[in-house]
Amino acid sequence: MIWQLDLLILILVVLCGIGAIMIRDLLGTAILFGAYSFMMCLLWAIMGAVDVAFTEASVGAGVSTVFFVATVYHTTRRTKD
Amino acid sequence: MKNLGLLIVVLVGAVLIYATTDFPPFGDPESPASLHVSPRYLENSLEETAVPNVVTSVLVDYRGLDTMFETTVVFAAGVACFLLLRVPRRRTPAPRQYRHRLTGLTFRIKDGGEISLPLQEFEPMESIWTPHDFIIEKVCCYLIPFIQLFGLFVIAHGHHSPGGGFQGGVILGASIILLSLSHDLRTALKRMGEKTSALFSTFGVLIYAGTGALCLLLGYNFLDYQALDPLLPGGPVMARYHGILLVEVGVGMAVMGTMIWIFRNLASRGRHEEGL
Amino acid sequence: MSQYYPALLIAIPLLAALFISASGWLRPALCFPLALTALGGSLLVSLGLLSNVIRGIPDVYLFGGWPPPWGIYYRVDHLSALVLAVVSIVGFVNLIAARPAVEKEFPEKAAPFYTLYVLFVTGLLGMVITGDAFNLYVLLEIAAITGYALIALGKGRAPLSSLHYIFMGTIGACFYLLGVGYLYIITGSLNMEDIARLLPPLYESKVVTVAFVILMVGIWLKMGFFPLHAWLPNAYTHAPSPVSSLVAPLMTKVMVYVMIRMVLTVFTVDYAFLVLKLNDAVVWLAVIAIVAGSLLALAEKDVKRMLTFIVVAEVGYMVGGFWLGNRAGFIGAVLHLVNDALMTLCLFLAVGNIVYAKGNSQWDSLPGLFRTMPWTMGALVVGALSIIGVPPTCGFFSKWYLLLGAIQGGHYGFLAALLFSSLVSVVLFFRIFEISYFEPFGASHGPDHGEDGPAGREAPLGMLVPLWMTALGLVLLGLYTGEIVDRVIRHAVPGMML
Amino acid sequence: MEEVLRLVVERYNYWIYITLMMIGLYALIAKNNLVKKIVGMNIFQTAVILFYVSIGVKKGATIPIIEHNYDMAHQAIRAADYVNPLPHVLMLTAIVVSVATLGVALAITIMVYHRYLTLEEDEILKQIRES
Repeated sequence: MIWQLDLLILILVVLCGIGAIMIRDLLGTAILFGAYSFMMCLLWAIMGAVDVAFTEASVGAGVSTVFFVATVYHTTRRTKD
Repeated sequence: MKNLGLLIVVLVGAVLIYATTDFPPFGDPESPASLHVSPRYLENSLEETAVPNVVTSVLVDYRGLDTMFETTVVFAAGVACFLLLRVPRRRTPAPRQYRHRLTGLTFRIKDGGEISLPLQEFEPMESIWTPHDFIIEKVCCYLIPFIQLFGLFVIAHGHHSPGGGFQGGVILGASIILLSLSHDLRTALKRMGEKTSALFSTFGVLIYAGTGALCLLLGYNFLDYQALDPLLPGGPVMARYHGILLVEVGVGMAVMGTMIWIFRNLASRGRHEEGL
Repeated sequence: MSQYYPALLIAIPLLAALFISASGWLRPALCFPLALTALGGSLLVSLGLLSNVIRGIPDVYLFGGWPPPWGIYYRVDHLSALVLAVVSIVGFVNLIAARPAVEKEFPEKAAPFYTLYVLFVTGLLGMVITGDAFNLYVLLEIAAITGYALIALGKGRAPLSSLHYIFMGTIGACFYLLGVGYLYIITGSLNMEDIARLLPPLYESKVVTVAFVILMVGIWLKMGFFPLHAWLPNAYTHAPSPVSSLVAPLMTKVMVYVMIRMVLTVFTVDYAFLVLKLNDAVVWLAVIAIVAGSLLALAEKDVKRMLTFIVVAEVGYMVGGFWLGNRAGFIGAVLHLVNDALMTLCLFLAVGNIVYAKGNSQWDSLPGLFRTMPWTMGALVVGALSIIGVPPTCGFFSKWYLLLGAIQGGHYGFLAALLFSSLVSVVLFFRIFEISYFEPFGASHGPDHGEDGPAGREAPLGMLVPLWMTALGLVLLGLYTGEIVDRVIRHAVPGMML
Repeated sequence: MEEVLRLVVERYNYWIYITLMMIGLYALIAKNNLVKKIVGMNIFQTAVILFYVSIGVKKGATIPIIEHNYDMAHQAIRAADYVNPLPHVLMLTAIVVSVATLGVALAITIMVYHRYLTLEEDEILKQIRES
């Protein structure tokens, strides 16, 4: 485990998380959430949890994001906060 | 609301930070979590189940009950989305629009009407129609079989490498979802109908729970795959190995069916006609 | 045979749920009979478990054949056998009553409805019987997800209420999971009894304290304990009536059971009552819950919504009774858990009948009900008397034990809250009876509503029979209180409280 | 000062999980948009998962797949050489539960949107009050 890489990804995770809830466009939220999940998956792969990382990559970054996009497609992109 | 939220958040954070000071240091091999229960899994997994990937053997064998209910949770979510969103099929289909591929003329077909010209020359148009991108369509056409092959590999090879029923099932499901994203929902529905995906998800869980019940019928405890010894070759340890494989296939089927099912209901708002 | 009971208890409804789902696609007429058979089967099994426990046969079931700290095991003792019986009885009786309403409100979705219904009961049964802290989380999520979906099926505001329930329920479940994680990091085990064995040397650790607090907050969120109850009234009011009569009696009671189980088995009574000394504070919280629940109920003009606030107050009874920390309080809390499940079921079933006949349960639709729906209103009276605590019904006895506990524990605030809440219940229910008995029918309706219009008929027999079974059950339970306390609950009282 | 710094550095994974949890909880309570709340809910859940995965880490250990030969022959296994697999197992379950919850929550969101034609909670509540 290279701690510099670990720290960088940890910071990116937090930034993606904050971005996902701050951005004023729901499609952007969905995409940033996908990025957040992917960073999380990298983090877990670094920590040796390969199975968890694999699941998160396919479930969190893959299917969840598609679900979000499908929902936004059928509702609206508008958000006030 | 914002201030209240901030207050609660800070309170929770403070409580958690307070506890963190008493945690064992991060990554300590001597922490209680690494010494009490888990060493047995690592040391005996190979002898007892013949599965080198300890996560798989713990997931499906030692703590198999958790995984059975986890698959049930996924199944329940699929049924829930169906229950909430699915709109019953209308008796008389709504008017549809077709575009003639060669001339670009648009026809509006009223309920129940038919087109007399050969159907290959037309493509259905949707109210929220987006032009299809040729490159994406073709690339996905070639990509999808390989994705599915990889999904099957992940399910079958979960004993020796990262992966297993869940991951493989999600990948298989994602391949069909990709088909409906790159083409349209109708094309994907033609390949795999709604009833198929629903039955896939039901029978997947049924394989898991049925394996457990089979062990019960053979006189062992629920989910004790050793009971499958008389039915499978290779002795009691390999019976566990094969039992795990059987269950992983069930999980894969259930997860694949459910992911497709949920996606369709979300993407078409339960109408299964047009959508993402 | 009897050694397989714990496995059968879970396996029968789970397999049946899958068959119901499949038959929805292949042969829809089979759905209801399958669901009935499944819940009937698990009812028989849970009664068998109860009788085993009374006869002193221990029931431990190892799943996958692995010994406890490594595998998952189910354990039945007096407390869990009693709650199992209650859960399966309520699930079964309510299923019979649900059929007419399902056929009227969403006939084409019967199959997924029954699938989720049976899965919900499976989840609750598993939560009661499991001996593994993480397995409890998974089962909790099964019950929660099916519950969210069933509640969202209602009309009007239901989806929004269900969404709020999802947010609150997920926070609760995650807090529970985090608490289990804190216990895991400090002990390295997930098995409840194993954790209890490893904890005593660690009582001083901040991690254990915080784990306890987080677990309790998570469980309280799920059960709707007063300051955390905000999701409960809306979710239960807007749900379709067969769902609210399923979720309202069961979810909160099972969460109370989980709280008791966590304190008794995982943290042990010594830690909760002697080391942390939180009991006084929690009882005061319960006092606030009871008073606030009763007062909020007074402000409502809809029978169903009023009942949901009564549920909030009743949760306060049980939490307070348990945290009094003495024998009478404990017996009162457990007895009230059993009684309240049946009382709430009776009241919600009666309201379900009114909604079935009238379309809603606002006060405007009450006048003349004693004339048009005498059987329903009769059962409502029995349920109301039980909630108030009138002697032949069971509500009296559990309240008696709770009062006794309050006096023994010297906690007069709790005593006052109990009496106040009974008084408020009298006001609440007699107001309803007054309107529905004395106000002439049709006063608030137009003249075109004749007396024998479609809106003024008694509910169908399929809904009346389960309702009256429950109402008679309330009286029987009251008559046999002594038996239940002697044979079951007395054995569940932890040694310290004697 | 050095003591505090050591505490911070030694457990930095735990600090990040608390931060993420606070972000998620804040979004869940204070945000007005329903989809944002659902995103917050997911961040909250992943934070708990991060915490569990952090429990399993052992310094100097490798992934929990036992090294073995083709015929399953292997050296004596030392548990300290492999990362603790139990938290991973639990978290696989938790991830799947979270995606199931997400599916149901999004389905209900679509229902809410088509009833009120907005995803903003205050606008929905205003519509309910007016009707």
